[in-house]
Amino acid sequence: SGEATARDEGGATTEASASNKVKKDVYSGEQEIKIAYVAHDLSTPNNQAWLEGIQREIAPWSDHVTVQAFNGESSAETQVTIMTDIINQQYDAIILQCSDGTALADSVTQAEEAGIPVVTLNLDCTSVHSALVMAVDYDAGRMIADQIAEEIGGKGKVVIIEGVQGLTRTDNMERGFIETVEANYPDIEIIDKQSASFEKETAMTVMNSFLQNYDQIDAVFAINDAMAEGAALACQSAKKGDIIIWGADGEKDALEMIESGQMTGTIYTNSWDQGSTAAKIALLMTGSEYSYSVLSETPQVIMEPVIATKDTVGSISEEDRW
Amino acid sequence: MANEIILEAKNIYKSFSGVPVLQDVHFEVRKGEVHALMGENGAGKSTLIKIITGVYSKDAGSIWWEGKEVQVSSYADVQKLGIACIYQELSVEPPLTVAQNVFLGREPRKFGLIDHKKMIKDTEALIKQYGFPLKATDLVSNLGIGLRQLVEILKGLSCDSKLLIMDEPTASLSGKEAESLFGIIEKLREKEVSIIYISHRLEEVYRLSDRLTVLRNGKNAAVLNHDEIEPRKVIKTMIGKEVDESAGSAKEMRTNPNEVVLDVKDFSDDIGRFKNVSFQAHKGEILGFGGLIGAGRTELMRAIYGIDKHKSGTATLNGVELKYTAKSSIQAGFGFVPEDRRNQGFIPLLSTVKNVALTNYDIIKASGPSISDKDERDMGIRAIKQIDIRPDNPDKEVGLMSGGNQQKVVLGKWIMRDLKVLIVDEPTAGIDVGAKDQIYAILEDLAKQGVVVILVTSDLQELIRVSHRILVMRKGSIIKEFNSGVVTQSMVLEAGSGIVD
Amino acid sequence: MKKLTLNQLSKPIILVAFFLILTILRPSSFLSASNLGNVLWSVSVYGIMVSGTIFVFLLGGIDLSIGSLCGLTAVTCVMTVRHFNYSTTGVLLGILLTLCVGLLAGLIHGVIITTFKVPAFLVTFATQIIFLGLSMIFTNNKILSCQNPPAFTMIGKNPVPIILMIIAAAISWFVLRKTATGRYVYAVGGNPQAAAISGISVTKITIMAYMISGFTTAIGGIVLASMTQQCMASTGSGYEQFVIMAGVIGGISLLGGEGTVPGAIFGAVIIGLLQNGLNLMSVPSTQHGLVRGIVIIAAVGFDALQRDPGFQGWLAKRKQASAKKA
Amino acid sequence: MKQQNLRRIISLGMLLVLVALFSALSKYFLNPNNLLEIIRDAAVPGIIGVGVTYVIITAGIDLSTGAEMALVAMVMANIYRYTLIPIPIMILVGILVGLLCGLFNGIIVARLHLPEFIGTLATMGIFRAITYIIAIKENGTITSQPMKAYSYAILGKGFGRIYFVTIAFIVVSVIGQIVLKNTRFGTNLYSVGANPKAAELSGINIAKTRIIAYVIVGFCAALGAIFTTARLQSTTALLGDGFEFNPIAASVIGGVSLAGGYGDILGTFIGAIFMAALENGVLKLQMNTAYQYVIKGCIIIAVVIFDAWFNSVMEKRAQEAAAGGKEE
Ligand SMILES: Nc1ncnc2c1ncn2[C@@H]1O[C@H](COP(=O)(O)OP(=O)(O)OP(=O)(O)O)[C@@H](O)[C@H]1O
Ligand SMILES: Nc1ncnc2c1ncn2[C@@H]1O[C@H](COP(=O)(O)OP(=O)(O)OP(=O)(O)O)[C@@H](O)[C@H]1O
Ligand SMILES: [Mg+2]
Ligand SMILES: [Mg+2]
Repeated sequence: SGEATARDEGGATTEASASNKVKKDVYSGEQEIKIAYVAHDLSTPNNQAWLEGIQREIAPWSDHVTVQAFNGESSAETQVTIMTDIINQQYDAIILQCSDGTALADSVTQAEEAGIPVVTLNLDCTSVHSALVMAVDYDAGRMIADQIAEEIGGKGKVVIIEGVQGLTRTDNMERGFIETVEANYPDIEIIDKQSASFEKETAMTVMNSFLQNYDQIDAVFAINDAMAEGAALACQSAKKGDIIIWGADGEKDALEMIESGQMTGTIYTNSWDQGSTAAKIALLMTGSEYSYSVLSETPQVIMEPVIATKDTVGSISEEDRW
Repeated sequence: MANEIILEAKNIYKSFSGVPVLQDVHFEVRKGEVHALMGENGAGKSTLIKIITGVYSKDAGSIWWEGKEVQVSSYADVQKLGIACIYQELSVEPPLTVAQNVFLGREPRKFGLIDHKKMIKDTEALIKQYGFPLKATDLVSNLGIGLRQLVEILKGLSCDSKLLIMDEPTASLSGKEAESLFGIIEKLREKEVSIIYISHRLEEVYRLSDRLTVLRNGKNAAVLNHDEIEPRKVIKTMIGKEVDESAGSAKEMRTNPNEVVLDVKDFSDDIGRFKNVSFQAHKGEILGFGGLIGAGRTELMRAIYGIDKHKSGTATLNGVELKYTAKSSIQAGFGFVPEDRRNQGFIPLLSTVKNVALTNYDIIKASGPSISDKDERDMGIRAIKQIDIRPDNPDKEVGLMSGGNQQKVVLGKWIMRDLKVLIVDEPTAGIDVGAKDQIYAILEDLAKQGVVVILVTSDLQELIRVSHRILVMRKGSIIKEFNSGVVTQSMVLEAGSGIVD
Repeated sequence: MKKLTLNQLSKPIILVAFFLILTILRPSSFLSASNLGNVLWSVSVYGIMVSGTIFVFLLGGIDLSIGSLCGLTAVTCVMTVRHFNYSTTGVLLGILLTLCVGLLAGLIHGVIITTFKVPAFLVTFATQIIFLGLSMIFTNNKILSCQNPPAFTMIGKNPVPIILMIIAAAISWFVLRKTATGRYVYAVGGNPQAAAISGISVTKITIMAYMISGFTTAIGGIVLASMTQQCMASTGSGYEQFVIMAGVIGGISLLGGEGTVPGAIFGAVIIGLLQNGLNLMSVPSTQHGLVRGIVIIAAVGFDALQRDPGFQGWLAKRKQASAKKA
Repeated sequence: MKQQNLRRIISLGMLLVLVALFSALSKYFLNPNNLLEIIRDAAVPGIIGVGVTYVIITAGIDLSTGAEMALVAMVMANIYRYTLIPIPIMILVGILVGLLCGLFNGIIVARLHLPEFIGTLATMGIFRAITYIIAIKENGTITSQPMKAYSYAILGKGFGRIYFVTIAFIVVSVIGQIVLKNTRFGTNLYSVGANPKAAELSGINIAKTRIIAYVIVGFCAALGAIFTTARLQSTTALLGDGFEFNPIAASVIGGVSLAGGYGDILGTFIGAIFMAALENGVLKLQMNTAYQYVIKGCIIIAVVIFDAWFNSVMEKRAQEAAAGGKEE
């Protein structure tokens, strides 16, 4: 709104024009390079896959390039504290997943000002920085909506199992899904949505009560694979195997369940690849003289998603499953 | 003496979950008199006091103060009227210092902040005035129960009130401290302060009180004037039967010729609360321990029994050295009644049955791991009968019972066992004369059966009346033994104070 | 002879009220057998865990580590099963090993707490972090799935978890209600000094309580792993809160000495019903906290008021007043 | 008194040992900038810890502080976004919300007699849910609300590395300690926690004391919310999620007994810094996060054990002195 902009004009975040960024020689092995990976929540498989992708990328130079992972514990406050510490420790590059893009904006700018390039991974931040590597989120939601519509013939009842609210990526995905359904498929009704906090066992409980409550459910969209798996298990034990179940992320287990027909589909992103890409860019930025100050907006690298269904899942090779 | 009535409680009714405790009770106090309130354990004395001081709400009745009816709903209200109370359950705050406790809720302030200097100075002045062995800056958590009682008394005295209520102030005090308290009471009487005095130590009551109200089963039994206060009559109105209360001023001591059962040699702890203590107890003997507060008797007994550690020395039972853990001592035939019943004696949330059964699951019948509820209950009921615990409801939470009955429960669990040695520390603190007599009878009975009874008590009358032989401790050592000839209270008192010929 | 007071009746009243409200609001779905089965199924892990952790609560202790221990034991179990190639022997060994891990964790808690006389809160707060770290090390932050053998997956399928909960609760009830050990637990919780004087080894009872807590947590971990046919580092996170909540709703005092197993199970079931009701009525998940909070305040407040002497006095006065009027 | 002081010195000593340990392990630990950052990290849990210490001294607990922070922040964010109310007034409203949250807790615990643990767990859910209801939404999804106005964001900064939040931490702690030790209210907290019956018999209004303690927590949580969101220059509905254990851990590490009656703000102050130093140091160990967790847990246990051992030695000394020095 107008007022908000008026207030923000005197913003404390001064867009610095200069950065004391120094070029480092990354590949010669003469200089130690330290990369920090600030995860959203390191104890999840997705984050681990990204970390492993990063590690794979730097493996050839592991004698002088190191990566240190930090756990953001799903909290912007924790991430901001960690960012301050990383800047103090003079890391050479940061790969970051912002739990809250606005909250981390200041920290990211500080890092860039200190000459540390920041590459965000999937979870972007609102201030300009070196690069963003992302899997599509809004579009992924849209694609899933189209898929489900096709499978149920453009007509029917759908439930959504949500994660924890307030996270950009999943919120966007859900928005993409809902807006597509509302705009394009008037005969599809989203009859209910409930959170299962990204957890499999909670998703089973939530799905069970959906099944109790509604005689007819044609499709389920769970915002991550763990919850989709939970929903699938619940449908199985309620002998309602014909319900269409979609997840998102493309975890190994989910892909297997798609192969065996327990789940219908998911949006697969190669998280290892994503991690490697982020690391590649981070190293590139470290080795270049460019600083973020020449950028007017954050450059983006978009990772194409793969729609994995029973038909296509075979094309995702075993070594690409994380 | 003015005859003006300062406090009057009229037609007071009170019941707890349907059980009537006070019925149509009437009670009045005149200005400047010491008015004793007497009655058996559970007669309702403390409840009446708590109603007068606004702690409990009354079911019916009215309270009049200086001629006007007053509504009191909290102790704070009562304080404003000029009433102070020393409750039976110690109401001190362990984490605070003596000074903080004494001035709790009334701290002197300067610029809105507590004036610690003044508070400590004033407390020191009070302590000095009354000659209590306390320091204003002592943390109460470091004080023994007797000293805590003194803190409580100090708190009551510091209020400058028109009416001072004392509910068993001397229960944990030794003769010396009790004496100084009596002196204080005399002085207050001269200053026209009225005092309600509750005690089960009859000689105190005879000595101090101007008038006396007796409660029996929650009803008024009698109000006696000074000249009517006569021991036999009081006891008879109180408990409905006659008890010989005069015994205990002097008695002939003797050494028991039986074999030695308990032999303690050179017992010391590492910080000097007791030092090189040696004594022997013979089969069937009641061995009394006298001394002032802080003499170390409690600590010695706890160490022998095995709750506290000792550093050197041995204790043997029939020639076998103890293992110094409570469990092994119990197995060897020990029983132990601690002095601090509220903190160490019983489990407040559990019923009489379960409290009594606690030490006795080795003798309660069981089928497999499952104990017999019936047997457990029978034991509880037996204890209730045997030592007359009231109310005789075996399921009543002990925490809700009257002080004296709680003490009976603590004693009860040991009496159910086969004992070789029973250590009792202040066994009758807060117990009424009738019940006291019963407890003495039980102790004597146990002794007759060959049990060694070790009696630690600050009640000199009790010490002399019950003991066969008396050891007096002072500063952690045994300073005097009375094993023959006639012993009087003053002889024990002198020995305890360090006057030994 | 025993008179039932309002106090004793408050729990059944709350339960019946719940049933009535949900039945009226969602007549078709709520009362169906499969829905009730699902409710019990979803609380069975809490029920199993609280059956053991109640020992710790009764002593006035607390065990914050049970959530992450549940995760660690789930990881232990799944890893063993996978190590033995999803064989039934692997399942047996896995269960055995997992129970040992639970007992060991409890032993460590108990020994540290009793030997050094340190607050249980801090010790279990620290081990909570340690157990999570260990789970992360063992799983390398990956999902370890385990969909075989049937001997394993069957543990999490209805009605096995419910039966396990009933067994755990029954054993726990028996120990606490019928054995001398149970009496000792209440005694130590009610007044440790008096218990010690009565010859009860406070140390032994305390260590035992934490071991039992670890043991049931391990069972909970196994069941949870089997229910979800997988485990990961974050498995079981936050369970400690639900277990404590179940206990306290069920009338356990965290100060020790007060509480019963049926009460705790009642608390777990209430949590399940509440969750179920919220889902059935499609209350948005962000507002579950609001409804849950209000219900807890109403239910526990009702229960607590029953025991409040001030309130009892007020009630008595009201009765008197109305008697006078009549 | 002396015993207490000595114990403080020992806890400070343990803090120094921790600092020495991390300094030896990482060259980035022992520099003034990092140490100042540590105090900054300690500040928010420390400020809230002041209130929480009061509550714990009364034998209570408050699990709703994280949710209180979120609610306070979200109310302010709404004012920020939809009105032209000046920042200082917005902050005052935020503090008022904190006070009201605390009052609500206090009433539930002290008047409705809910056990503290469950009562504040319930309000934690309630506050968080209200936060979600009033959360700023765009196209139906909750978004994070920027609060970048200079006059607000400045609160997240300071004079160089002497941050305002650090100053507030020290000021609140000093005032907190003075109130605890030198006012009737402070003494009342101890008496309510140690022996509520006795407190009542001394004419202390227990319910009032407890309610005020919870209100103070609400105030501290509001301060915490203000400084946190000023630093983040934004807020979300998830703010402070899981944060409630940090102030509790700080006080308990600092020697406040969960059973009530013992402890003070100085201890909490040291405890908060200790926890912050631990978090900060472990991050610098260049090891896998999982191992960091294990090490963090082990250090806490080691410190707690040492503290308990030392305390028992001191207690024995005190008893010895009492036994040796007693007269009559
Ligand atoms: N809070 C309570 N709840 C239930 N019953 C109570 C409560 N307080 C006292 N009683 C009962 O009221 C009766 C009177 O108790 P009270 O403490 O007034 O006796 P007392 O005359 O002071 O006895 P004692 O000499 O042993 O102290 C007892 O039977 C006791 O069990
Ligand atoms: N005058 C005093 N000054 C300081 N501490 C004291 C004093 N008197 C007693 N104490 C404390 O109390 C402890 C022993 O007191 P306690 O009352 O238990 O002894 P006791 O001989 O068992 O007396 P009694 O059983 O008659 O109360 C001492 O070790 C000491 O710590
Ligand atoms: Mg009494
Ligand atoms: Mg003694």
